[in-house]
Amino acid sequence: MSLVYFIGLAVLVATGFVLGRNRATVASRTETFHSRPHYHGAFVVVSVLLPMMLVFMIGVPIAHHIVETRAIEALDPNLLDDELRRGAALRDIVAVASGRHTGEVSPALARAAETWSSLRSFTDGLILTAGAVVGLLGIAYGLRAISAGFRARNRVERVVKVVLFACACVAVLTTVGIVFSVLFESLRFFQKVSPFDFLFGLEWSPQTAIRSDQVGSSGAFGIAPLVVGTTLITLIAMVVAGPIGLFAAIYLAEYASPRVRSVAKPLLEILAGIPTVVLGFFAALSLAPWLRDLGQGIGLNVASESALAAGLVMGMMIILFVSSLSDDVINAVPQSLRDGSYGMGATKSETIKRVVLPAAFSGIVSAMMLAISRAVGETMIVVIAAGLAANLSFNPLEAVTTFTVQIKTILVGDQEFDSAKTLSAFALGLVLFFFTLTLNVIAMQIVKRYREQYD
Amino acid sequence: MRTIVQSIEGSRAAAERDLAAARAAGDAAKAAAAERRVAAATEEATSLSARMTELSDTAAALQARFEATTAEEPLGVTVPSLLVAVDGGLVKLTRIGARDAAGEVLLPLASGGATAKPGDWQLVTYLTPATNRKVSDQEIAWLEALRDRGMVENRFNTLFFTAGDSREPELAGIRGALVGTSLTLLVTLVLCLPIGVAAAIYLEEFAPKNRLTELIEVNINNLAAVPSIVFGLLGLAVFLSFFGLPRSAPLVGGLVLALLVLPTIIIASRAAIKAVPPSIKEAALGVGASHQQAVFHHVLPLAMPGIMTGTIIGMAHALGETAPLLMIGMVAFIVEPATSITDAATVLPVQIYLWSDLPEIAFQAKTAAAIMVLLVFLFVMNGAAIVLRKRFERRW
Amino acid sequence: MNSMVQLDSATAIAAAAAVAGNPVKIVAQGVNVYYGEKHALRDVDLDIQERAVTALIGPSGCGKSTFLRCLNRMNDTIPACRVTGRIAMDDQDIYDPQLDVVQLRARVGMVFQKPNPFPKSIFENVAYGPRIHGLARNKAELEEIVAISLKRAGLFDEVKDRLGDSGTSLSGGQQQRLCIARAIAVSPEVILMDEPCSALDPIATAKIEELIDELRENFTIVIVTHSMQQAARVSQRTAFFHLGVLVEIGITSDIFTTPKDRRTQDYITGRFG
Amino acid sequence: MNSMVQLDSATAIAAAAAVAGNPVKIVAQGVNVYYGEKHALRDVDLDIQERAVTALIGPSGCGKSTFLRCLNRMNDTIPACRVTGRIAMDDQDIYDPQLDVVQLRARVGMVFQKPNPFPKSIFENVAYGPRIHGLARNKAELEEIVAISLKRAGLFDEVKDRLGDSGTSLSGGQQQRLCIARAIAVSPEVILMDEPCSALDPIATAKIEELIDELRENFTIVIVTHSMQQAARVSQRTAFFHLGVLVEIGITSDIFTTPKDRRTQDYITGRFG
Amino acid sequence: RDQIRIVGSSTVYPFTTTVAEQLGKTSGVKTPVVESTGTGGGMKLFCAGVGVDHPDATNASRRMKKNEFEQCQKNGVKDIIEINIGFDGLTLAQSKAGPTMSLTLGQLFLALAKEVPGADGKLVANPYKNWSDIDKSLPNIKIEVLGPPPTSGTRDSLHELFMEKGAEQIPALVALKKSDVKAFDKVWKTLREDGAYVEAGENDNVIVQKLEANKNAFGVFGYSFLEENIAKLKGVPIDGVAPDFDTIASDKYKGSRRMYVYIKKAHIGVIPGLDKFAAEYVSNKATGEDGYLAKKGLVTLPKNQLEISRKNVEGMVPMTADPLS
Ligand SMILES: Nc1ncnc2c1ncn2[C@@H]1O[C@H](COP(=O)(O)OP(=O)(O)OP(=O)(O)O)[C@@H](O)[C@H]1O
Ligand SMILES: Nc1ncnc2c1ncn2[C@@H]1O[C@H](COP(=O)(O)OP(=O)(O)OP(=O)(O)O)[C@@H](O)[C@H]1O
Ligand SMILES: [Mg+2]
Ligand SMILES: [Mg+2]
Repeated sequence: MSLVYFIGLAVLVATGFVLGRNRATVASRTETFHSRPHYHGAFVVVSVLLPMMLVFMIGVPIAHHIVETRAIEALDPNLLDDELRRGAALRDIVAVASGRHTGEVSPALARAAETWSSLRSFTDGLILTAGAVVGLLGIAYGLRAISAGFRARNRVERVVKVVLFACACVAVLTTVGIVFSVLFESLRFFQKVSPFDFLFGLEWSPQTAIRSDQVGSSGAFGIAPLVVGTTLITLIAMVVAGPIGLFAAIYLAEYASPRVRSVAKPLLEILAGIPTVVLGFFAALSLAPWLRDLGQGIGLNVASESALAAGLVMGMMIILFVSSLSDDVINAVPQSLRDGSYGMGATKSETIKRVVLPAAFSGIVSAMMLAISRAVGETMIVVIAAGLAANLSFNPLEAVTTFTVQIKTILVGDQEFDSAKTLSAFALGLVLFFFTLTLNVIAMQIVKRYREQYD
Repeated sequence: MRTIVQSIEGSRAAAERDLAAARAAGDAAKAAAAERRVAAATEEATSLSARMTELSDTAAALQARFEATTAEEPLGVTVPSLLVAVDGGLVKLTRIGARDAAGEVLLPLASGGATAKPGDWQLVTYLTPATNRKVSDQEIAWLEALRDRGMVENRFNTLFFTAGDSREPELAGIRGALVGTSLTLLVTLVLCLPIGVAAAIYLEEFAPKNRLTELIEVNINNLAAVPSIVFGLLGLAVFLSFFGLPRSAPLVGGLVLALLVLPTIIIASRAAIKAVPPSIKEAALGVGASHQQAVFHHVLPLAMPGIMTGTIIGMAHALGETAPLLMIGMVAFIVEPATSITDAATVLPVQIYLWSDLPEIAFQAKTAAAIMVLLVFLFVMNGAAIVLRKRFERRW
Repeated sequence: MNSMVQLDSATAIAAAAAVAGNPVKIVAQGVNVYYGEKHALRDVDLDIQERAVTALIGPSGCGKSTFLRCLNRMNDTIPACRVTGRIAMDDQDIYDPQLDVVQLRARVGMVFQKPNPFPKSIFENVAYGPRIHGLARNKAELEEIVAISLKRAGLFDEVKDRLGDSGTSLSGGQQQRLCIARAIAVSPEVILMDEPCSALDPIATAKIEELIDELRENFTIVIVTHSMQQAARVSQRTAFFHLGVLVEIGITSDIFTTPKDRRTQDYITGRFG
Repeated sequence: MNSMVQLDSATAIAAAAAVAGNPVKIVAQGVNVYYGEKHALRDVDLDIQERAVTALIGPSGCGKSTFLRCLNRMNDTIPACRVTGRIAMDDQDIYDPQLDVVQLRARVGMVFQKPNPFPKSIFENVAYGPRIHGLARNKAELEEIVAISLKRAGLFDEVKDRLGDSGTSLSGGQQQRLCIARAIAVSPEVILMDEPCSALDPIATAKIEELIDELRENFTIVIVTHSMQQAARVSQRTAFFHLGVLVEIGITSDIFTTPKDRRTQDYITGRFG
Repeated sequence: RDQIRIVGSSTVYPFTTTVAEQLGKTSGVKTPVVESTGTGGGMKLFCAGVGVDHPDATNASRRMKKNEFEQCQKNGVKDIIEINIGFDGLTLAQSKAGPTMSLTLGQLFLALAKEVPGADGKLVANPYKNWSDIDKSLPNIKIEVLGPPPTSGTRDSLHELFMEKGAEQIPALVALKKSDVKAFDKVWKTLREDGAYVEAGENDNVIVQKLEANKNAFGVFGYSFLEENIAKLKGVPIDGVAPDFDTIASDKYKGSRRMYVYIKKAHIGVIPGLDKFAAEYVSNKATGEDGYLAKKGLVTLPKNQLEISRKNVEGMVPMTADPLS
């Protein structure tokens, strides 16, 4: 049915467009039209598409509901309240109705299947007819609207703009969804643990509170070690990725020959796709032991799951965020600005430093912020390489843990219902959310202050 | 060891001298300390010489075993395996004497063991004791026999690409994961590219510049920092619980990943759109193009390289992601490759994650192979995007 | 430097007389423009006659471009820019929220001060306008429009073999002529030209001036120029701006021979600044 | 249009005589320039005298900018561009691979045809050169350099209250003068100016011409202009280009009064094209 | 839905998937989908309700907890069939290249607990840095044990099987248990956090590889990983008993624990093949002594216990809350 409906929809849309355009074309030979014929066509399309989609989206669920209820009623009215059996019964009914059922069919079931298929074909027909009527009305409306003064383009563009706006809202809705999907659980968490302890406590040790029957389950939910750990690892990652990424971008955009660039940039981008699990293994099994041995060689005590190893690998991963995106914005700086600088006798590096980079500043900051965000939000690398030891330490050679590691282990592990520990994952998510929010607000202020609009 | 003992003896002698000196001088404290040192050294020396005797005894015993001509040595599973190839068969030695050896037959002898001539045999040694390996001697024997008959060959494992997952490493294949990945990424791309670009266009070109848009902007940047597993929570809450979409389905996976990479694409696209000089847009407006026409005809094509970069990065990110899929049930053992976006399926990184966690060692090779496949997938995907991007790239 | 302008008085006066009776196409009343804090135009009242060439002159930075950009609401694209007052074209307020600004711009074409070709081929640069307005029914017609526009802008011979090359690879003067070709390709009712000949040699300039003269038959033209000779040669009416104020407007020959305002006189005799 | 150029013969000839004995600063021999396939300059031989103004004239697209950009190797930045032949400054081949092109450009300043201010403040635009070359020992000195440069370019009064505003928010003519101020702020030995007055009104133009005359005392100047009057007014020597070929070079007054080549004559009398 | 869905422990995952695959191959039932969510995560999903939106079975590397059972009841998951499928041994393993060791649980406790009784019997922060600090006979190397994080079911086993029993071997703590059970519980439930015990994440293969790289380190994980990597690793005998198939199956080895699969009775007959799945799981060819699961490293149940599981399945006997803790 859906298939038929959408084929019909496509046909009506196509006809509508052609009719609208042709009629406008013909009419515009004698009169000057406000809008181009294809905009009139597009307007007809819109006036067909919107109502037809609406009919489908409202009609189908209602029809399905009615059909199912009736069919099950025909089988056994008691089933209506039994959610589980109901599903099974429905499957049987559908199977019988579509002739896929193996095994014997009880009369009741046959009757129900009969009800189902007859009702189903009835509602299907109804929806199809309704769709066709609405679609044809839409075409008629769209065609009638065609006149010299009719601002089809403006109408269509308004629809486009609404669509664009809706798309922008998706991101916002996602945020809202995320906040809400962690908010309630977080609130429950804060009923158990005081927000003050949570935000300012110096010790993170959810394992001490793993069981409800356990004593001393308070005081171990201080996020300070996580904040420090996250900051430390992100910092290490950015110390690696910031300069290297930026230099790589500068090299690619300003120094590299087109051939080198066309090879090097994709290669860098491959980095993005290496599963972070794999990178995590690399950090934990290759880099970390190497660092430890190196440390021992020079008399330093390096932990096997040092923040350094995780940070370095993370840095490797996000290099390309910085490099690839920055390369694009640097490339977009008009040549005339470079010429202006070279013409003053500036060296290439001076030109890049003082003219190109400032002009590309806001884009570069965007790239950096994206990289930082990725580093803060990245999970698997740190899970595997950094471990879970919640040390309150700025020493990169020690093991630390991060927000994401804790969230992941708590959510994925063998958690229990409603323990403060399980809930703490949500609170962590919420706090991390505001943590990065602050970071972003600051970054945005910086960009606003230093942005240079070239032309 | 002897020298160590001597040095200890030496230090004890020194300590004793100190002790005597201290006693002579009447320095009680020093004397006590020296006394302790003497005691320690003595104890150490005794324990060491005890150990020495023990070792030399063992050495002597071994020597005796070696030299005894009549004694018999049993060969257990903890010593290297000795196999004798004789008369077309293979015998595993279980006992070895000075003159003869006994063993069990792994491969039957051609003539029932009657006619083997002296010197007409060959000794094969496997240094790793049987306890330390997964393959038994019998299995080795069979393998060797098959190899001799030319029935063992080494060839490319096409099954790996045509089979679904399995718990038997020999049968496990990547097809299910490949199909799942393709479907999931398709859903992701179809959703996140248009939505991301549209959002970027709206924010950069049409949105009134006010607090609200600023808020949206910060919001989007912030989304990029949300841990991916939280997107899984979102998917669980919204798509599975609220909309009732099927668990483990590429559709839901694609939706979640689309939301996950949306910020990346929006941010990259905005930066790219911002970088197009306004004079280009003005030129279009000047000949009577509408704002939307100017954007779609001129700004967007010029911003395309940046948008493609964002898409490449975003899709690569989606390709490598495991954590959010955990919450929506895609981290699962699924044998049959999905045939539609609502079938249960798994994806490559998840397959890697799952295989890497299985005890069978053979799965480690599978894991590595799957990683290679993932990288190839990535190359192909990026390659296509990069070719496209090159067509849009220009400097003005 | 005494009078910097030589007027071929007889022809100029004749031309002015010829257009004197033309109806008014655009009326600006009390126009004020602000760029953020900066008050760039103050209380400008100005009529622009149909099928005539109006020249805007004045020292650099006096607000000529700003005023020009008000006439097709190009200032809308500058976020900091704010316009007050009334500008009406054919008795229709162009700042009316009801008005379709896109249609306005299709009717009021513009050549910008800095040449800004699209980073597309030369052909596509010119073909863009006719395409979006559906002025050509088929490819042949489109090619014709492009060729004619390029010819009128005096660029055709130089680029006819390389219509596929990027518009940005042209020389400065060629880019400027390309932008002119692009603007006239859509045959707008009003053409705003912001120093269209600044990068052109005398011959190319002469060609453009000829074009302007020819266009005047059917179109309304507003031209910003810093060359008073050019203003004298091509325009029937001239407006003199100074520090954001419209000092004087009148028949071109009058402005150059008997200016009413002291500042105008000082400027045209080069005594200024 | 007959002769488009009026020469104040006496002063022009006097000026030309004054520089006649000056040594040659730049020698170009057999210069060919290609943009990919396009052969933009053919076999150009040209001397540029020290402490004199050389004007390059010719129809649009004839290769003036191209030649100018050869003189400080600005063409290096265009990937498709290839230069052959020899150009020497002070007997040093500037296309010598040994040569430091950055130093060359510091000695040979340039004002571009399209104003291209940096998207920085007006002050920073001008201070940029002195900063990178370390011409100012402290802030006060730097401010002085900026102020003087802006004054010489005739822009100071207009922008003195808004030195912190972005250079791109200026009007077209203001941007052009800003670029001139930027170029002279580093006092290069040779200044290349590509149509420096194209967007300027007569008064501003006069100011720039005065500046050029003043700079000539100490510097070597090459100016591209499409205004033959301007060439006549400011230059001592004039070179005429046509279709990528250097047709004629000589004392400005000779070129404008007794051109040797037919094409030159046609061009300056406006019979051309 | 016509496909069985199973969630739960990653420890049981290898076995359940094997059964699922066999079922799919031999019985014509569509191969069940088995998710690896962790025991607790699985319980949460399992107990969320009955109906096609909820899983049919869950794997657990420990027994269902009382509160989980209650949650199930509350959500209408009334009848649950419990199948004990076999044992897993919690093993302490080290690289083959490492020094040979044998530990008592008491020594292990002293090595891992956060607080241990000091000289005067009072609890002090764990002072032991090297194994030889605990007992002279042990080698003089740093204590470094890689083990599961607190969120894993294996960690629960580590506490219950090793730490609690270990604490009970120490006289001072036995005394404490008598006087203050809570304090005692706290002692064995808290592992040290000074780096001697390293939480190494969920992936046991990572621990295996880390042990290979560091011959002085020890790892805690399931027996099947030890068996599979027997070429590189060796198990440390606990209280004199080394972990192997027999010692685990006979409960001689202290680290043996049971694994379970829980099935919703309400789904049997509704979801096609669920009954067959349960039957397959307890069949001789799967969990029997020489069944295919044994080859996968499962330590099978003794005959009589397997019989109980079988009865549970055949009779669809729902579990009760009584034996749960
Ligand atoms: N980047 C480029 N790529 C290809 N061709 C170019 C490029 N720049 C200039 N040309 C061509 O080279 C020729 C000479 O250009 P040039 O810019 O030197 O002209 P010009 O004399 O400065 O003209 P104008 O007075 O219009 O500025 C022109 O035909 C132009 O189209
Ligand atoms: N975007 C802008 N932001 C701020 N100030 C501006 C902007 N554009 C122009 N101005 C200022 O407004 C005034 C008028 O500028 P306008 O461009 O109209 O001058 P003009 O008369 O066209 O000068 P020119 O002949 O030099 O092009 C100038 O002082 C200029 O600096
Ligand atoms: Mg202007
Ligand atoms: Mg030029």
